[in-house]
Amino acid sequence: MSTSSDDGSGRQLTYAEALREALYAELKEDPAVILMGEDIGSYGGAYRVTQGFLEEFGPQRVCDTPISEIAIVGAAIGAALGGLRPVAEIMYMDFLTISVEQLVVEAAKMHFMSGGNLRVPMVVRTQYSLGRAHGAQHSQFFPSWFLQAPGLKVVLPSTPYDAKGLLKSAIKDENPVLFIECNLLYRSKGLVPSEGYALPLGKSQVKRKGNDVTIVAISRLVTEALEAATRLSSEGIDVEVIDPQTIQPLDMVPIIESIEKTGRLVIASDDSKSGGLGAAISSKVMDDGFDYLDAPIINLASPDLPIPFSPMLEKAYMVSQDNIVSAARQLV
Amino acid sequence: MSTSSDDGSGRQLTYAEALREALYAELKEDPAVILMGEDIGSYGGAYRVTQGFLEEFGPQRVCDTPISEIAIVGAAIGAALGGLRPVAEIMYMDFLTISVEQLVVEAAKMHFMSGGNLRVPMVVRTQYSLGRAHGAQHSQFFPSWFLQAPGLKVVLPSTPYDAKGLLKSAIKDENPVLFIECNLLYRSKGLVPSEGYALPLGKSQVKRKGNDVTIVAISRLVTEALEAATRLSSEGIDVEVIDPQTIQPLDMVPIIESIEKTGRLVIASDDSKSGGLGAAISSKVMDDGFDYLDAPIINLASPDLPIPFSPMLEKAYMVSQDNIVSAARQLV
Amino acid sequence: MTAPASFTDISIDKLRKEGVDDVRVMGMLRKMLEIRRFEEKVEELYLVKGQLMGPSHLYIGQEAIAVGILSACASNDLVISNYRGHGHAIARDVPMKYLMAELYGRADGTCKGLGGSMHSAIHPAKGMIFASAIVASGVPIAVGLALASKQQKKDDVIIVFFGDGGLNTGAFHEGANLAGIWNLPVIFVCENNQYAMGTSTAATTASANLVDRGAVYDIPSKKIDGNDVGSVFVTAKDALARARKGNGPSFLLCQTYRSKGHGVYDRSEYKPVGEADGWIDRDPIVRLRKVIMENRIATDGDISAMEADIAADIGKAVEFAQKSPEVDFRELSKYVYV
Amino acid sequence: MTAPASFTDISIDKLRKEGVDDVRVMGMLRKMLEIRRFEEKVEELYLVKGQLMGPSHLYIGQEAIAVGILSACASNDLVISNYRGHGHAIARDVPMKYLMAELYGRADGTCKGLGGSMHSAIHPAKGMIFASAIVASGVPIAVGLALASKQQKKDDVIIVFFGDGGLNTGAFHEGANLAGIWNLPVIFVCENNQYAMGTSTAATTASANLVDRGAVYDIPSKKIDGNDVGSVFVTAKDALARARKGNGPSFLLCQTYRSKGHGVYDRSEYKPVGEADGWIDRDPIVRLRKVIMENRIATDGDISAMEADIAADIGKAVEFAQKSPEVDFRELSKYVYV
Ligand SMILES: Cc1ncc(C[n+]2csc(CCOP(=O)(O)OP(=O)(O)O)c2C)c(N)n1
Ligand SMILES: Cc1ncc(C[n+]2csc(CCOP(=O)(O)OP(=O)(O)O)c2C)c(N)n1
Ligand SMILES: [Mg+2]
Ligand SMILES: [Mg+2]
Repeated sequence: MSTSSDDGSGRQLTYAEALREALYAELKEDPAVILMGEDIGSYGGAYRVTQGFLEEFGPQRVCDTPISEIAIVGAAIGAALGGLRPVAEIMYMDFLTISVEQLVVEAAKMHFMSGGNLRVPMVVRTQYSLGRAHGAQHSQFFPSWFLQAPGLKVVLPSTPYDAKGLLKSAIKDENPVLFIECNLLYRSKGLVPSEGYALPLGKSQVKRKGNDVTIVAISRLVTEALEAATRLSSEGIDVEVIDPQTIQPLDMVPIIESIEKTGRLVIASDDSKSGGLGAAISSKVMDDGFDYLDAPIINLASPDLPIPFSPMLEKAYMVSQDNIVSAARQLV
Repeated sequence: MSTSSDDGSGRQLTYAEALREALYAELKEDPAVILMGEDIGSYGGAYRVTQGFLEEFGPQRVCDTPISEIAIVGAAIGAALGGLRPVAEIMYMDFLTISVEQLVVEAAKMHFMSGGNLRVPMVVRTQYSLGRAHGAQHSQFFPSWFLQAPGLKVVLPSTPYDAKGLLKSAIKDENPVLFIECNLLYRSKGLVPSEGYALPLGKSQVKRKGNDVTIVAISRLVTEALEAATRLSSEGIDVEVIDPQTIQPLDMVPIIESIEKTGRLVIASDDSKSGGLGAAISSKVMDDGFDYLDAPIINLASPDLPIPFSPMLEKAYMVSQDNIVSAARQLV
Repeated sequence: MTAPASFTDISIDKLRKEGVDDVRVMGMLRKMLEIRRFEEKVEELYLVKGQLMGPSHLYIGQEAIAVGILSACASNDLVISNYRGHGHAIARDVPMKYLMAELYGRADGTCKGLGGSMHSAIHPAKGMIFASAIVASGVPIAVGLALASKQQKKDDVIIVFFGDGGLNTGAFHEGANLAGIWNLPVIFVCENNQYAMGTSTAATTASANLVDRGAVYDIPSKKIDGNDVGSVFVTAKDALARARKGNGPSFLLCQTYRSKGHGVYDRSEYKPVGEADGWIDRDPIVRLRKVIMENRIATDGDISAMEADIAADIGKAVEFAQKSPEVDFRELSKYVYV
Repeated sequence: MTAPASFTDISIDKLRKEGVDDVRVMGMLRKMLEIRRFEEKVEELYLVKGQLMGPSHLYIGQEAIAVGILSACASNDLVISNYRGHGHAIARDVPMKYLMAELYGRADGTCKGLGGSMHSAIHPAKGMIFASAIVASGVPIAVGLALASKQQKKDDVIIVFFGDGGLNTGAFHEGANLAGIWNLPVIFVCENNQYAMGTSTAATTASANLVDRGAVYDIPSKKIDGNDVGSVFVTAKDALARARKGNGPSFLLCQTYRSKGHGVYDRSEYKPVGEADGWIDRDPIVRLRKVIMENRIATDGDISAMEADIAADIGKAVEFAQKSPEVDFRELSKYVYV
């Protein structure tokens, strides 16, 4: 159910198409699933993930909303409490800052603070647009915020295959799930079986086996890490690449096991370095894998700056494949 | 200007009184300073920090607002752009989740994304109420979020002396400052000189010198760490206690210097462990002080749970002095 | 803003016209008294006995709103309450012992002691779906519940309670607009008790006429005397019928007065002298009781017996709560995820 | 929502009554043409030349609003713009070369290339205080600016531009309410271009009458033909005078039409066929030009000369931008803190 192998057909989809396929299947399969968000209907979604759904499923299931991020997440919570399985879309992760009270203070805590009485099976889909010259207010990526919101699951798919399988699981999950997509990946292609499959939430995936250096990469940087690994292997450096996929709950087992073997760790994530995912993961390694480390962990992340608009400056701002290669080299 | 010694008079104030004194002095000194927030006027502030100000300074300077957290922070930004030095109050840190777009996406980035054209000298005062049986939605502490918002300064005073000196600096600063108070400290007493003094933002303070173990403690836990240090010294363990005071920008120099000496670090903070301040600081040590470490860093923090109401459970949830003592013992 | 003109009576005739017989009128009195006595006991447990801790917001003076609205509801209707929720829960027949156990932080509490007073009104078994401690955050959630009801072609109407202060939040605005455009079965019950903490409504709410705050979203909106259980009941009946017919939301602005402080520790020092006195004979229980006596629905003795019964129930609730265990700390992680 | 009844003319008489002479009328035409041609060039630089990247939102069709409002302002009045801000900036005399350099991400841009199109209207030297890319986030900020103006007894009035979609945000609601209770010198200019991205206003905004969205906060509110620069100008004059006298905020609902897509890449496939045609002869420039000709304020030749001049200016702006350097990446950390 969860292996990422070719299904034989070799069917290639983009990340956006894979997401669309998961949504489509869930809408078909379960009448409780509804979508809500800005411009998901007649506009087809800002990035075309929901194109054609309004026509097929109607406005009762595919709800175009006003520009009301508080209400989008709030209404999704209520709909979940009322027996539906809403998938709310927040067009840019930046706008999630407007709804974060509903997501973090309400949805994430409801099961706990009601003593287990309430369950909120909902998904909030969003995406970050770093790398597309969208400027300081439309490119932000701050997944580590949600580590401070236990009760919420947080998923970050890195490939079309994973996007489909993880989104299906997110929709079927009984908990609120924040599903963070990556704009730069929407057009990337990969093998996606046409049948339904679900990938489990809360399992880190070893995307490449290796013995010399462990790279934990997030979202867009998984592909970069895999390509870096290929380059490094020609230099005789054997890299293991791990994609946590779900950062909350975070499955540290494969990461610790890997470090036990390699003794060296690079973490690569697009958020700002201070207080980002790299720091969070690094600190968990400190708890459970310190003795395995032969060298300090290298935490590759965006610098602690707002995101510059200028495409050239933005490029310099972002973690690159070259950065990953250099970091791995530096460790061995 | 910045030494925390007794001023001779031995005048003791509570943390709340010290804050009040700083606000009062700034209101007196600079007509551009205004206060805005819910119930800061005729009610005197939820925790009496602004008691009597409305009568003395009038409603033009002490502005009671509606329950409109977005507008409180938004209007503070505008007021700052218009030449005032607003001090906005968000009654509980939990409610900051409602205004976080204004604070993080607008205020923090304005100077940068305007290419240096804009400056936003404003302070947002807030407080966290952990330990007072306020339940899951009125006790949250998530300072590490703001590490992902470069452009914002973040201050966490731990004593009455520091509260006064740091608040004065925050108000005089040309950048947006988030000033996070601790409800459990409001009634704690300490020496506070009556004259004005400012403590620099961005300087970690060594609160106690020691050679065996370094403890970096935040807010409420600074006092606990100091008391733990006294207990530990009777066992022959010599503890150094460092209070960063400002977590952004974070002055790592005294921390790294201390670890160079002690080789052992405990971090104690009230936020949730995953992705919290402890993780953030620990990861910076990984960058600059890994080789000094003789043992893994111990990161004491709240567990990854929403905060339970029951006073007994809440007590079990919180980092205690005993936890700090045990952690230090474990390291030596 | 002052008290409604000169109500000292309540709309008993309206109730009768709605087919509410004397037994049900007495039932309303009982609920209102249960709320009042429960809250008085809570106050005592905080301020005199020192057995309770943390924030708690009493419903004293507002009883006619919860009882009027919720008596008009069907059992499948769903309620979104808030941090001032004890009254909503009692009006909805949540057993007082579970509420009290929650206030004590015990395992038999409505939220197993994990919620506390501000969330104690969560009790799905009685249709009490949620209670947030964040002002007006329940509003969009209620709208979502109403969406679920409509989408699943259920008959449930959603009631959401919030205060006058909540009108100035983004959450209210966005939620009400959504209910308006989607024509959802939700009743917005604004309990205007004249204060948001220590701040008077008039000082913070820019509207010549507060009902406009519902009307602006094309939602039928009505201002009513919230201390008249009869008025509240019949207006709610209307709104419920409209919603059930698919005619969408209503906004009910219920004028009342917060007789006590904002929270149990607040001594209301900011209230103008004499203001509270103006509301004493508008007290919803005083008024209902008067009408009951005048209409010979019950005697003084009947009501005394009822009071004694309630006092006994509350005594038992406290005992129950005190004996209830706490959840074990090591069990807490079980409640984070389903 | 459809176009205003049957305007094909503009209120030139009103302008003259306000003492606007022919030279100033021609000045307004020039500004409107500058905006139009600038935006057309931007579109070309994106779609044909591929020299520009990132989101950009054109002001085509809405020129009369920025020009009408900002021509009525005093030079000390302050403007909060948004991501659709090129037109506001040009109307306010921000040199086009700085705007263009910003779009190119260059050091001579209004934001040194760190902001981009969506923030390009920030230029404090011309009173262009801020432009957010977040819908309606500028509203509470504008209200704070107005508070500063009032508190410091300045004479500045604050103008804040936002779209019809912004009406449904919490930020607008909370900001407008604050302006209402504090009676602040701020003019809320809602540019109702009939769409929020691909969603029509009517589908998302629950109000029988959109001006109620200002009136509900006790703010004098007016619906005007936003494609009639004369109407916009005289209404703004009124509102400015009221604000300057201390009589508080105004809300101007300016009806217009977004002739192009939401952003430069959007092909507006969702627009009903023929809808745009209905607006062609209501185009604000077409109308102003017609009146100018009819009133013999200028000849065809005068206007052609003006167009040539503008084209040359824009050409120079592009050249300037292309030659401007980029900020060095290593310098960026200097811009994080003052
Ligand atoms: C968003 C938010 N802001 C502030 C508070 C603190 N607070 C709790 S209740 C309250 C007053 C609410 O007044 P109102 O809405 O009139 O309800 P009432 O308490 O009078 O029933 C305030 C300011 C909060 N809980 N949530
Ligand atoms: C809070 C927020 N939500 C969503 C967006 C994405 N977005 C940008 S512009 C826009 C439409 C805005 O419509 P309107 O307010 O009518 O202004 P217009 O673009 O028509 O000028 C949307 C949805 C955003 N920038 N900010
Ligand atoms: Mg109230
Ligand atoms: Mg629009």
